[in-house]
Amino acid sequence: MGLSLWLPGAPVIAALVTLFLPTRAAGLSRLVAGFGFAASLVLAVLAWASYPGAGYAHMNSFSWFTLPNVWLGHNLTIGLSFGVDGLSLPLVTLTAVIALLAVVGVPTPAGGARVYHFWQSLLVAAILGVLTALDLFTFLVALELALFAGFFLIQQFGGPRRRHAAFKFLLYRGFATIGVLVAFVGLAYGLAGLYYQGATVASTPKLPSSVGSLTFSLPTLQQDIGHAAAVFSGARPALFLVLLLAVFIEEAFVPFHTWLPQAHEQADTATNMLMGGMMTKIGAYILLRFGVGMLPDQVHRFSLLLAVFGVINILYGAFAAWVADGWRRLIAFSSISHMGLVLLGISAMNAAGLQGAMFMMVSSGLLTALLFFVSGAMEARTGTSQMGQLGGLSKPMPMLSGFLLFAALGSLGLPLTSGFISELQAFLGAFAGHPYLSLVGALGLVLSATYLLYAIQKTTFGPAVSPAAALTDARPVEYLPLVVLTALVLVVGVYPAVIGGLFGLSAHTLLGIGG
Amino acid sequence: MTDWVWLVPLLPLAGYVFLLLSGRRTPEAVAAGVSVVLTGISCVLSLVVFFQLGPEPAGGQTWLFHWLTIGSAHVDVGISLTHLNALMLVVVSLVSVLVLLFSQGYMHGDERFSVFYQYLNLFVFSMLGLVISPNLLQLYIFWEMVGLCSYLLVGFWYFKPEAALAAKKSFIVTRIGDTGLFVGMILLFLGTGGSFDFTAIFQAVSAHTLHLGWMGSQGLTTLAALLVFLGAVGKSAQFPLHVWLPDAMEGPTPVSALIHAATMVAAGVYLVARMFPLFQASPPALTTVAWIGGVTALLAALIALTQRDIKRVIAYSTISQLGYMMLALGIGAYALGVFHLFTHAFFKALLFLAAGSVIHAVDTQDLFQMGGLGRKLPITRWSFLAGALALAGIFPFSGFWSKDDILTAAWQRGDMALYWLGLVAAFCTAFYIFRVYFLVFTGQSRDEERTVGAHEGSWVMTVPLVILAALATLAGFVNTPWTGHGLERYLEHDATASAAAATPVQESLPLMVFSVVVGLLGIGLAYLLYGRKSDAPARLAEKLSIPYAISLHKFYLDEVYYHTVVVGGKLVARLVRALDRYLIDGIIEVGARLVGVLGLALKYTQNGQVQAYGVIAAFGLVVVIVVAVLGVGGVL
Amino acid sequence: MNLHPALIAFFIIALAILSAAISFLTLRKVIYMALAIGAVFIGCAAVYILLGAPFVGIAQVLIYAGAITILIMFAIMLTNHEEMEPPFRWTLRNGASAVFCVLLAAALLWIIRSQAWPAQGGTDINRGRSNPAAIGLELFQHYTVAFELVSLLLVVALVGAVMLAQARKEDE
Amino acid sequence: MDNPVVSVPTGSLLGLAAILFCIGLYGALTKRNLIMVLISLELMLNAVNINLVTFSRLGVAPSLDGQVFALFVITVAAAEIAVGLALVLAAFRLRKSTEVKDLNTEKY
Repeated sequence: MGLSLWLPGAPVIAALVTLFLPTRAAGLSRLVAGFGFAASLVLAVLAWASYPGAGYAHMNSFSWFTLPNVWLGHNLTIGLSFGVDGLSLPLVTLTAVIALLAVVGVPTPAGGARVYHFWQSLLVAAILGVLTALDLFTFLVALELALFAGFFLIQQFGGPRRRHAAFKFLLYRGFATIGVLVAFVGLAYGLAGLYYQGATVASTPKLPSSVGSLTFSLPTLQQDIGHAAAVFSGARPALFLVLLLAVFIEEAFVPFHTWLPQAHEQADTATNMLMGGMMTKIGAYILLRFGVGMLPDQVHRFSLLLAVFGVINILYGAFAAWVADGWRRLIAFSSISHMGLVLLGISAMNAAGLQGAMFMMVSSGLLTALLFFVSGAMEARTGTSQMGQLGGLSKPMPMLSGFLLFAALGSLGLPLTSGFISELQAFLGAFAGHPYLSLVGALGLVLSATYLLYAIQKTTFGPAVSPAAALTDARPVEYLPLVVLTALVLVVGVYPAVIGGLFGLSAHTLLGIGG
Repeated sequence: MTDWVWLVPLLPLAGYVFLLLSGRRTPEAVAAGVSVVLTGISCVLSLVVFFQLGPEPAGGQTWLFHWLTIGSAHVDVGISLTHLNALMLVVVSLVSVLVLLFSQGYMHGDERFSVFYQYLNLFVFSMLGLVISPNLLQLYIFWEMVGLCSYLLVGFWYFKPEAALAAKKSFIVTRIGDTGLFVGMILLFLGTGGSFDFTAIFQAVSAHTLHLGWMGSQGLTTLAALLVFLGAVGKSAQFPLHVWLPDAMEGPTPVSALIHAATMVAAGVYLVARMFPLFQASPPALTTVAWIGGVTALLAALIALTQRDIKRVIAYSTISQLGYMMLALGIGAYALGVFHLFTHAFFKALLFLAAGSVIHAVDTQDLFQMGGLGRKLPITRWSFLAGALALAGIFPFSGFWSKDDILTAAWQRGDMALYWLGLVAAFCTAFYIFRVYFLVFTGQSRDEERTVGAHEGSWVMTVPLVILAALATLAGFVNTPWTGHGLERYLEHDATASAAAATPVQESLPLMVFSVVVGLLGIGLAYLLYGRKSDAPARLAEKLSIPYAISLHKFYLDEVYYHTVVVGGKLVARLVRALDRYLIDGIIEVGARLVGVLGLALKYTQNGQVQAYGVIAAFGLVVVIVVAVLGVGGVL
Repeated sequence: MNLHPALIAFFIIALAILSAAISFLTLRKVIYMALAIGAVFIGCAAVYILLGAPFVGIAQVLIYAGAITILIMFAIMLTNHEEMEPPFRWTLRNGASAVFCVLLAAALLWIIRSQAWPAQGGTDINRGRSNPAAIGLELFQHYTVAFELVSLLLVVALVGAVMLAQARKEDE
Repeated sequence: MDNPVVSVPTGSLLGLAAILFCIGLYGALTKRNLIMVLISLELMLNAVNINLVTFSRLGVAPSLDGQVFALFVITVAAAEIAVGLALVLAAFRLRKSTEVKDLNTEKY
């Protein structure tokens, strides 16, 4: 009996408990949510510590019902199953960390603490569910849950234009979910159909008997697809492109990105941390898990497309961030820029590139969360995140400014932060695959320095704009997220082998299936 | 003792951590004391290491630790000790400890005093870490750390808008070069089949096994060398990326001293020296290095002629001198480039600290508000004079030996164009530095209010000046014909550089005399124009108004860059924003509106009459049944 | 085809049902319509009995012809019992409904005609018991849960109907 | 009761049910009085019941299930008509009308 179920399970329980709390006790729901996230974190650490080193571990499976004779005589069992592997473990831990820090460090927005923490817990549970799902059905359920939890968080607790942003979020990501669904069902049915074909047409190669039953189970599908690489070729490009489209929307890649800056502009700080920290990494996770993991030949085939879009995203995000007038928008676009590099790294389809992409997911998650936290704290004090109205904040709040600078430096890829090691590996991979495109992409290094330092200079440097008397530096409780996130960024940057081992293994596993 | 070399960078790091933890309320004496003592120990250690390494013929030692596995390649970090590294350790730690001492007086009373020391310690640590890196990746890591520290220190007075701008500019401009180095590093890694190690890279280069799928050995070598050199150009403020360095003068003066003498800008020259076998393998790259160096030397010297800010003059002199070093490396005179780096570190630190002492006394940086300070600041005056003579290349000061060797090498190799570039630059150098000297220390005060209360700082400020003055005067003797070209020999032991140092320069007396005469001519001209009270400079400026304006406005490079790169970049960014807002989001919004309009239209079918809905449902039922009956799908 | 008495009876009953149903459609006074529908219910009961399902037939008489018809009458009396259905007019909806219903009937009848149905039901579905006894056993052995649920449903409907029909204070 | 062979053809029974169903449907779609609409629904339910009872005797696999289902349908229909008429009464009290077209609160 594994513990993976309880990774998303603990926040779900917390969410249910918040429903039964008395309305008056506002602080209580925060406590409950915090406990839920803390439990997930503890479990994640336990799972990591006892991870055997390869393959899926700590698995749970529950079958719910079986649909008999769905298609070509196959039965389909629907159920939930959870598990972790080297790719998901660091991401799971990161999610739990960010969630815990967000609930501890950020004040609950007005409008009903109970409802807020209910949706927040569900969002975290959904993200954890996506990361731990070992079954396409589970995966989709979690993805949908994340969609709705995010929608309600933005729609009820966001800024003045929250409805618009929330519906955009819902529609875009809703389409992405449909794409994922189509691709998944196509994969599962395609393999099952292959079995049928193999059984009836003598000319097709004989497949192992385990191959081709209609199943949604991820490990089985991965195994099957390895055997079936040569046969099931007709539908593969179409499936991959559908999946890719979903990933692009999910990941807010240009030109499907406009929902992200708007959502970030409207959402509250804690939601921004979760959304920027982990939710926008789900797309890359899908691409790694299902694109590279199941359709590696298609990733090879569309490698150039991925690389081109990666470079476009790096540059587009950087340029858009340069002229962003507020921190929220800037961080959103810098995250898009980061994810462009992830795409570029994946497109190379070599160990370094994949490893770099994984590192970048973690790094971008940490740094985006930190940036949102600091800029959110500043916004709470000054009342604005528009750079034109800020200035000289180093004087009244040196600590917050210092952390903002640190986060910016990490984000622009300064060595000894996680940003650098991610960029390095991603580019190492990318240059091996697409040297000329990567050269263009490397311009992003200069641009990221430009827009981040420009923003820093406008915000914290220079003479003070707003009256300093009312502005206070970080409160004690706010140091926890600041210090923990900073420490994690440094740990990954200074000694990357802490996650490098697992990620390296995952990269090799993914490539092993491909090759 | 060489086993203890890892302590050299770690001691300043310990200082940094200590100050970080003790907070900004740390007493000044504690902050400065701890830093000076720790770096002092580092300095002593590096001296010991330097001398212990001397007699060993083979290249030094390396200690490695596993850091990360990328793909199938293992990346290590560690410490590598070569003769070049040992020399750099000495230079860096020696200058640093003096600057740290000097800062205690200069920064006295600043409310972020301990933060300043914190950054300085980090700066020293980064530079020391850089010079003992065993591989390109570690070098790059510290390289960027150095850049970060310079950003923090140049922007130390962040509340001044100019300082904030200068800090940003320094980071971004060097970042352009860094990106080149980054790409070069990646290409070398891929080309060698997965190693950042200097030795592995040099082996691959010399064996012509450096290759990528899309590029052969020779092409890749040149490309990588040029990209690496781009990094050096950014860091060492070579043309065309030199524009950040003068602006970096907005930082506190000790920082300028540190940046210009020992840490930041020296990194670029060190990088080219460290990667010298790579450059040697590619003649086009070497030629590029030489010419960039020569052009920079002259260009910066010409700009320095007319600047009004004392620190900017010295800053341009740094750029010019760095140009000499690059020139030396470019013509293959590896040891001479390093030699000039060595001497320059001392006399440039001296000039900056002396300038700092002057600024500290009169609280202005404008040359034309000073004057006659020689009597009030005697120690500063004489030490500045020593530095100026060294810079001007007057026998027997240190600068003479190193600069003259470079010019001689250029002459003897037949690079006449480079020789003349260097010589003209030398003339300008002598002129502009003595223009500063005469304007500051001789004649009458031009602004009595400022200069009347001027006095020397405390011993912490004067002692470093005296020590550096001695070094600036004598440091050249480590590599003279009489001392048997000691430094060249020392560096010859380096396995990596032995080929480079194989052809020592033969000093020729006529050339020596000629260059000294040129230097003296420059000094004489400066005396004629500025040494006496006259209106000659103004008349001359009027007569040569166009060249004067070009020099004063730094060849308009800042303006050119601003109107091309910055404005162009912003234009693209605005374009992206417009694209984002009107095209991409516009299409989406229009699509959403269309759906909305369609919904509005369909709304009118909802007339609230249940039976109307029923009719439609009945129609659907009939259709379904008819379809089923007709056998489509074979349900019935 | 020999005319079995049961067959004759069926045709008479069917004729009665259909004519009652048609008159339900054509009559204009609501109270007459309610009476017509009572006739349809009784006719259906007769069909059930003819088919050897006396229990269902009796239940039909009791519940439909008895309770429901009376209930409907009450409802009519409590509302606009004077109301008349307006004369038939060829509105779009009426026309479309008529066309679709005729089409549907035609389609269904065509399907029914085109199938070969099992001719005779010879099996003893009551398994030797009387029909009410057999149904009782079936209900309490096989369909216990459903039965209980239906009883629950009835209670809920009862309470709900009372609640809904109750005159509210603010209405008065 | 023993099992006399049913001599009524299945098709006739089904035809009766089909016609009854269509009459009910037509009534439900065109009657203006709410109560009459409810009655039309009952007609349709009765048509279904005839089918159920028919197939319980004359189906491919005859069994009592059809009759039991018919009973359930009758029961549910009773519940439905009770609630439905209560609703009609409530609506009448509010609107002073039992016409279907007046209950258009869901109009756009």
